[in-house]
Amino acid sequence: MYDMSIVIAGAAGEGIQTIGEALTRCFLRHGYPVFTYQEYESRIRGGNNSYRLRVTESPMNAPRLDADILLALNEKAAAHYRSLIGERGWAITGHDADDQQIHVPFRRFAREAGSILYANSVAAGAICAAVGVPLNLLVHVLKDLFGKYGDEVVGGNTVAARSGYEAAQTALDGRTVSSLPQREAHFHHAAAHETIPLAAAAAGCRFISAYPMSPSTGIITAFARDPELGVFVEQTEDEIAAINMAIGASAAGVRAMTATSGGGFALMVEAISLAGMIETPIVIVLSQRPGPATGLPTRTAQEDLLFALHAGHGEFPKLLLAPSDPQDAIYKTLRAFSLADRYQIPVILLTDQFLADSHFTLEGLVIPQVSLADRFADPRAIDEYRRYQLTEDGISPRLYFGQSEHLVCLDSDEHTQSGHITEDIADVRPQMVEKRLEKGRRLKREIALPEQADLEDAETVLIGWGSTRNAIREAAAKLRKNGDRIGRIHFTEVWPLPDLALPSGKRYFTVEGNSTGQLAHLLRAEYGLALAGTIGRNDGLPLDAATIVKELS
Amino acid sequence: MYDMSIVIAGAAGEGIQTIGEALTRCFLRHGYPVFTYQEYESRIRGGNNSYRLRVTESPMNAPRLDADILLALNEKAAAHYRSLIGERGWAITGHDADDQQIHVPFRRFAREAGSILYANSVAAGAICAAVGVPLNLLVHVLKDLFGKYGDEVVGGNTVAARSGYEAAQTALDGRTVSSLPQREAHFHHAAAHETIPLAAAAAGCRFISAYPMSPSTGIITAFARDPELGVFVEQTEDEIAAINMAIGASAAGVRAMTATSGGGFALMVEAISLAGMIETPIVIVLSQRPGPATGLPTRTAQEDLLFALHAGHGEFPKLLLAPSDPQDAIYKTLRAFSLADRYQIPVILLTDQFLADSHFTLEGLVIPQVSLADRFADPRAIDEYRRYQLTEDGISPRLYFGQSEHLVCLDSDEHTQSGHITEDIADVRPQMVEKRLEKGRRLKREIALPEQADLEDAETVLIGWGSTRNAIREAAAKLRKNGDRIGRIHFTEVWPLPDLALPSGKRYFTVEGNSTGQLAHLLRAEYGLALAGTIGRNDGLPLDAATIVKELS
Amino acid sequence: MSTLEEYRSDIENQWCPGCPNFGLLAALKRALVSLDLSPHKICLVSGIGQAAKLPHYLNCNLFNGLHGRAIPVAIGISVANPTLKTIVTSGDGCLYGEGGNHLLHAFRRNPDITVITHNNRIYALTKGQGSPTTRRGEKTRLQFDGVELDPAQILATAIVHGCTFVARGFAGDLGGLANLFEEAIAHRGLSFIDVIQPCIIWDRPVKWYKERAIPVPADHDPADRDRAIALTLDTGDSFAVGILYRTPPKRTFAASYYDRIGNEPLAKLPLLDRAIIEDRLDKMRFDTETPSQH
Amino acid sequence: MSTLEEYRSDIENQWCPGCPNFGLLAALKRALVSLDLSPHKICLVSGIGQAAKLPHYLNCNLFNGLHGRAIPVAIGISVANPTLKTIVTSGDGCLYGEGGNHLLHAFRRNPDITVITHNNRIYALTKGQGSPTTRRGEKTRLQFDGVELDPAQILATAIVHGCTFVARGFAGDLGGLANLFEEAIAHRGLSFIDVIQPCIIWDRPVKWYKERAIPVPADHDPADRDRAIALTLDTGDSFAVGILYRTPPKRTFAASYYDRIGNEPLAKLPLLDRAIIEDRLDKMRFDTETPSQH
Ligand SMILES: Cc1ncc(C[n+]2csc(CCOP(=O)(O)OP(=O)(O)O)c2C)c(N)n1
Ligand SMILES: Cc1ncc(C[n+]2csc(CCOP(=O)(O)OP(=O)(O)O)c2C)c(N)n1
Ligand code: SF4
Ligand code: SF4
Ligand SMILES: [Mg+2]
Ligand SMILES: [Mg+2]
Repeated sequence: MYDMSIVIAGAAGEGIQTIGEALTRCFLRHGYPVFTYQEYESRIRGGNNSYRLRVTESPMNAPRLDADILLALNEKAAAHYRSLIGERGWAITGHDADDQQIHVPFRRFAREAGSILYANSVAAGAICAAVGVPLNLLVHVLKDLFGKYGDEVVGGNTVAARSGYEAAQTALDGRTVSSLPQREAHFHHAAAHETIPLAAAAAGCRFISAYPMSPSTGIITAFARDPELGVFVEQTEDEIAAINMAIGASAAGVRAMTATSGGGFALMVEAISLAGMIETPIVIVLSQRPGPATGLPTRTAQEDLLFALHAGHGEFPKLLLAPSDPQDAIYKTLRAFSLADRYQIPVILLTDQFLADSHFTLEGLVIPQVSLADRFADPRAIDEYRRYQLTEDGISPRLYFGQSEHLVCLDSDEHTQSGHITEDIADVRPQMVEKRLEKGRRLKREIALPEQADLEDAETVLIGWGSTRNAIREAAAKLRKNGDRIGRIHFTEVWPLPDLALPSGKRYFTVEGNSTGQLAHLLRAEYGLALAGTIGRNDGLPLDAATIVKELS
Repeated sequence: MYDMSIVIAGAAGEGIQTIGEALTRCFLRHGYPVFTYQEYESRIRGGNNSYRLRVTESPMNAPRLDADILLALNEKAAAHYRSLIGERGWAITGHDADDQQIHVPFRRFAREAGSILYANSVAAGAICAAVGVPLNLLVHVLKDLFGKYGDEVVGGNTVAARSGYEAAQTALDGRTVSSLPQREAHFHHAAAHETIPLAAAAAGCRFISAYPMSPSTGIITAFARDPELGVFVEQTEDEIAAINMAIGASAAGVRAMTATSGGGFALMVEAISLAGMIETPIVIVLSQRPGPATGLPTRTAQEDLLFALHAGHGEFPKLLLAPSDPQDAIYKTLRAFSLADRYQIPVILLTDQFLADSHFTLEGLVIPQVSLADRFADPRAIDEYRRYQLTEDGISPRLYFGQSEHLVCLDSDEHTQSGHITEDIADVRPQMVEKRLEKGRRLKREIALPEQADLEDAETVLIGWGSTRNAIREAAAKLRKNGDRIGRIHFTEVWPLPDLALPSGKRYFTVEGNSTGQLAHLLRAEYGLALAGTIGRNDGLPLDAATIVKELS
Repeated sequence: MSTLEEYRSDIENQWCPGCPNFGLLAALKRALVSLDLSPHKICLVSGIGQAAKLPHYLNCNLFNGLHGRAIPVAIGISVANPTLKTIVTSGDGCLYGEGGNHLLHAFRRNPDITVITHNNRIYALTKGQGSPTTRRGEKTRLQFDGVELDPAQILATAIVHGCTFVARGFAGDLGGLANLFEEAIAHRGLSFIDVIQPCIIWDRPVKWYKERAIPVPADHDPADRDRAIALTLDTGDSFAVGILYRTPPKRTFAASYYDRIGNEPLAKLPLLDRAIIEDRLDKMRFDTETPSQH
Repeated sequence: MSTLEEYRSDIENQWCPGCPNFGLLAALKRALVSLDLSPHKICLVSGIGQAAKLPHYLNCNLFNGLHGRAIPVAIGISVANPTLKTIVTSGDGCLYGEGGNHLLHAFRRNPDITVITHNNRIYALTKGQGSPTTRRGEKTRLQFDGVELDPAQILATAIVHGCTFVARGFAGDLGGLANLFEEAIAHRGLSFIDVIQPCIIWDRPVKWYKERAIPVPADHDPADRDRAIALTLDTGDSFAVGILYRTPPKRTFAASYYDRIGNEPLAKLPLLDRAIIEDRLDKMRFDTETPSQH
């Protein structure tokens, strides 16, 4: 089966992203799914960054951390990433060549084509030659990408691409690393942090306030970049303002959200408790990165599950969703807004740098139609309005500020049904606690069962959550091929956990991007599940099938 | 067995505290242990507050929520608290009397004694008559309390007390509710939020920065009130500043702490992760109150166990201690500073409003001698200093800023052994993660086993944590007396949990001041313990033996 | 016609009898009635503290949120529903201490809200600690030997940030205060009023303040920044009461967004045109392409 | 004698080649050497951002903490060890955005620290969003149609809060900046320098700033508050560089504590006299008392 891993490595500012995007488009337009992942340092220029493409016959959408082809834009990158190609891969560099390297003088060819700025097209050309993508496809893509800068730029890039292509062909002596016939295909290609804003806008979100923080910044940026989405965007002075402002907007009736990462989320914790108390919906994207503290700001991790779950003082229901890919992120975003409204609770969408920056190839990408009906009570049907009216399911009729002549009173203190501060601990307090907790019980019944695959005959079951789904699926498939009886359970709705009977007599492992086994902790507490162990990762790279397979052997 | 519950009820500003303190001293000086608990509203004047005394033969140090005698300073209080006396108790009021009430015109007698301000002494006198405490003991105590205001005030209060005493005697027609012979005794009488500051000062703490928040404010106030304790006290602009300032001071070598409650703690969460990352000791008192959000600011709860446990993004060790009484609070405070230093971690001391405001009677109160030796490495023995040097136990030699010519580098990013920002994810990151987690594993081995009582023959085991110990103990004793086979386990070191084998075949219940069973969750996750249920409380009052017994029946 | 009666609330007031907070509340109600605003057209936002309980004591929409966080909440509300009059009433500790950063940046944003500080120079609800406006040297229930910091100068900070309505009020002067409130609420953009509200429990008596609350000099030109700053500065011994600084309203926060979407509460907007969503999805779509050979 | 060599760090610098941050770093080193301070006698404190990486690039004690939180950390350090020179270097986003409240209240406290803002008017490390000092109308990677807020006026805020040393520097003028740093570090109490540090990636070119960085007029009296405020105000088109406001040092933070305990780093203090502890425990003790009958 065709499975090509290309790693484009260079310093920040060298343009690996441009090369990566051009190549991605070439493959897609050639009819092949591409999964891309980016790994970069927390700086603006220099350092070791990589843009990784994985091209497969059918969409895999999971990372491979080794490389069949390494394109190194500078010597440091060549040295740093050399080990990825192992014994079988090829490196394309602008410098010295050895048996496993092809030498293409990017910069010289670029200058010859008119500007050093064209070096990336030389490199892209070289890769196309190596993997058997036709040059004219690359030329076409470059026109797409650079057309807006005028003919001269397009022309220069074209010349540059051609010289890179030809030089690589010569160096390869006619061989391509693997030749690739064009196929008919229609793909969508997107990252979760691109689909989440779109889904949010489709869900009627009109307000985002946030403070920049990797890897969440793409979400607020996507709204700001596209005013037609009609979302009011505000960069606040800090994360505390961000969430409180969004909660204010939500109280005034609009679907509102914020997005952040661990440190910023920490600052939002008090307001999450506020949302729980005043029963005001709010959607928070928590895009995880390795901690503690500043940690590795541009890398990925799944270290904040239990932190998010228990975020906020006092007891109140919340919903935690952890999408597995950009399409699932759409579903979860819609679900987040819908359940936040229905239960009048805070909802946390757990993503991570991997999901933020990885582009998946999907056969179709859909955003189901949304309805905003029933978000609020009908004020005309209400006589005396009480924001926290006691009901059987704990859910009170909701009105927003200014919706009608009915007054809406929200109070962070323990409050009466009318929303006024109370010290009535004999009756009101226990009723209100019970009201809030009852919403949580009802919510629990709405939660989807986790994905369960091959459990019947499984001896070993891999349990994951969120963004690791495809890597685990790939690992399980590989192991099954080897004859191992592997099953899979994958959670994308991680709290509350639904009632679930897990078959006994199997070896259960969680697979998580952390070191302490946070999902494992939760499964023990909630299901009394005895676990054989956790396969973790803590170096800031995404979990990949090879690592999982190795850990299980 | 003598067991007298006296509830003094009135509005904020009416002086129930003065009466309560005077009576407490009378009982102590008469040779009887007194446990006092205060319940009050979040306002400065008015409302329904109560000061409760429980006088017993030997120290019980647990609340009774009913009353043998209710002293109501106003009509509202009489109505509000009337149900506490049930069918057997007595009420003393300044208003109408019925069969269960004694009428003592506090205000009139006070005016007759020279000032309305003496009304509280009239009331205290009436209670002394009712419970058989000699008047001259009260007079003596009043002199103690008011001596600083001069003879006239003492005289007035004495006259007032006498008139209250005599009026009650007359009304009681010679009977006392229960007469009380004087005994020889030596007691200490203290609240945990009084012993914690003292223990902290004894432990070498020299720095507290905090922001006022009930029920934690008493801690910073105790330091400020007593400059001889030598602790630098700063009220900061917010809780974020409070903890960061204390961490800065700690990095500069001084034992430092902060204190707060749920909402303020929420704001400290990011810095807790910081302390975990930079491996700088810090002690945080988290004094719990009912949430979510502002909740019931002046009441008690145990709702923040899991929140505290998982506070902070990323993974790092922390220690959670939950003292059960003022003496235990001393031990735990010393332990907090000592283990924070040894493992270079954040330590959270979980108290609550109950513990903050309740005065316990203890037969002796000791603060063991502390040593500050070995807090730091010896700079002379160090050649090249690396703040995060890798060691077998994960603990690096610690120096502080300015201790010597060695430079100390602390970094919230992932860092090298020298404390410099790194992007080395292949080697350094996994080593540093492992280093931090190894400290947690070592720490776990230091944790004391929970108190375990009567487990051998127990059919039912009550498991509690923190401030509920004595209430559970009292409940267990009562049930045992009835022939129930009850055992007890009590945790005061709540994270990490020590290795522990719990006998099977018993019905385990947790008893907690919350609604969701947070300790239960933890015991399931950590010990795989199957629980029969949780006895919770969520109305802001402390757990008491009667409630526990009732819930178990 | 709006009436005082409409604003009457039957929630039990938890303030201390005689507290000047009552005067502030009365002045606010009077201003609202005088502006002919109905209760459902206003939203009061507060944090936590004695002052922050105010919204419960008049009949209105209210958001009694977290200590220190009234400002961002109010901004969110005012953006989401610009047809409401959004008014913040909270304490000096809440707005200048815990919430100081939000106020600073609110001056920059200029949202169309009114901010009223009950400045009692103390943390009253937590029983008497120094607040950011407590005078240096003043003894409190936490600063037993006297506060050792200089008071915050938030009025001056508002002025240097170009806030277009900056005033000081005195809770002991019901009529004057009602007038100030009325002008502030009518002003477009952020209007800011620091009200001297003596706390009769933890602070000096009202009388002490009454003697020192001096009207802004008649000749003061409210556009004179230097003079205005000088008038704001709290020397601790006399307080200029009135409008200290006022310039014509400037562009309010979110104006350009409303220019785009029209002047409706966001909750009333229909769902986004589905065609825009489909268009964006299409931009993520890639079909096989066989470029013509050349 | 302290030397530049002592301050050399072999940590790889992550800043962009050509960034004026290098000039700022060089000026700081020069000032430290000129003050004859040894590396172990200073402690650099920063938050998170490009600017905040500075402490790694010279040999010194350092605390590279959380985004926005350098100020309280520095205050804690300076109180705990007053023999250190504690210097904050961080970005405009860090100090004026996330950390705005701490700076505001630091002006009130007057701790003996120096605060240096690398003011590049942008969030550089997070790739080009507007910062509190970005000019209105400036387009950024988040404010695509231009920033719609007025810039924060922190220098003026410092002045109205009585900060005794307020200066503006320019990272393109190494000599001048080194002199400013030297004076600031030598000044007792909080000294505050906002350094114009153009970001050559996300902001305008250095040249644009160079043309607009104008020395403070020679006749400026640094004690003239009104004039100083006028000089701080960022019109967007020219920047007065130099000492804008300076008054004699005033009582520094924690001074009264040091008056009590002596001038030692707190870590060197012995344990509290045991007698005090025992005395306090005794005060909690109650023995039976039989009052004499009278
Ligand atoms: C995060 C947080 N910190 C602290 C508190 C405790 N707290 C409640 S009110 C208050 C002070 C209120 O002072 P101010 O705002 O001046 O109002 P006042 O009571 O004086 O009217 C504080 C510190 C809190 N509720 N939340
Ligand atoms: C709590 C928190 N929020 C957000 C971030 C992300 N963050 C890192 S640097 C930065 C901006 C830095 O801007 P500035 O302080 O001006 O420094 P510069 O990079 O411009 O030098 C932000 C928002 C963070 N690390 N922590
Ligand atoms: S405590 Fe002070 S501010 Fe609060 S209500 Fe009482 S008098 Fe007024
Ligand atoms: S991003 Fe800007 S501020 Fe940061 S190092 Fe590069 S040029 Fe300097
Ligand atoms: Mg106040
Ligand atoms: Mg900046």
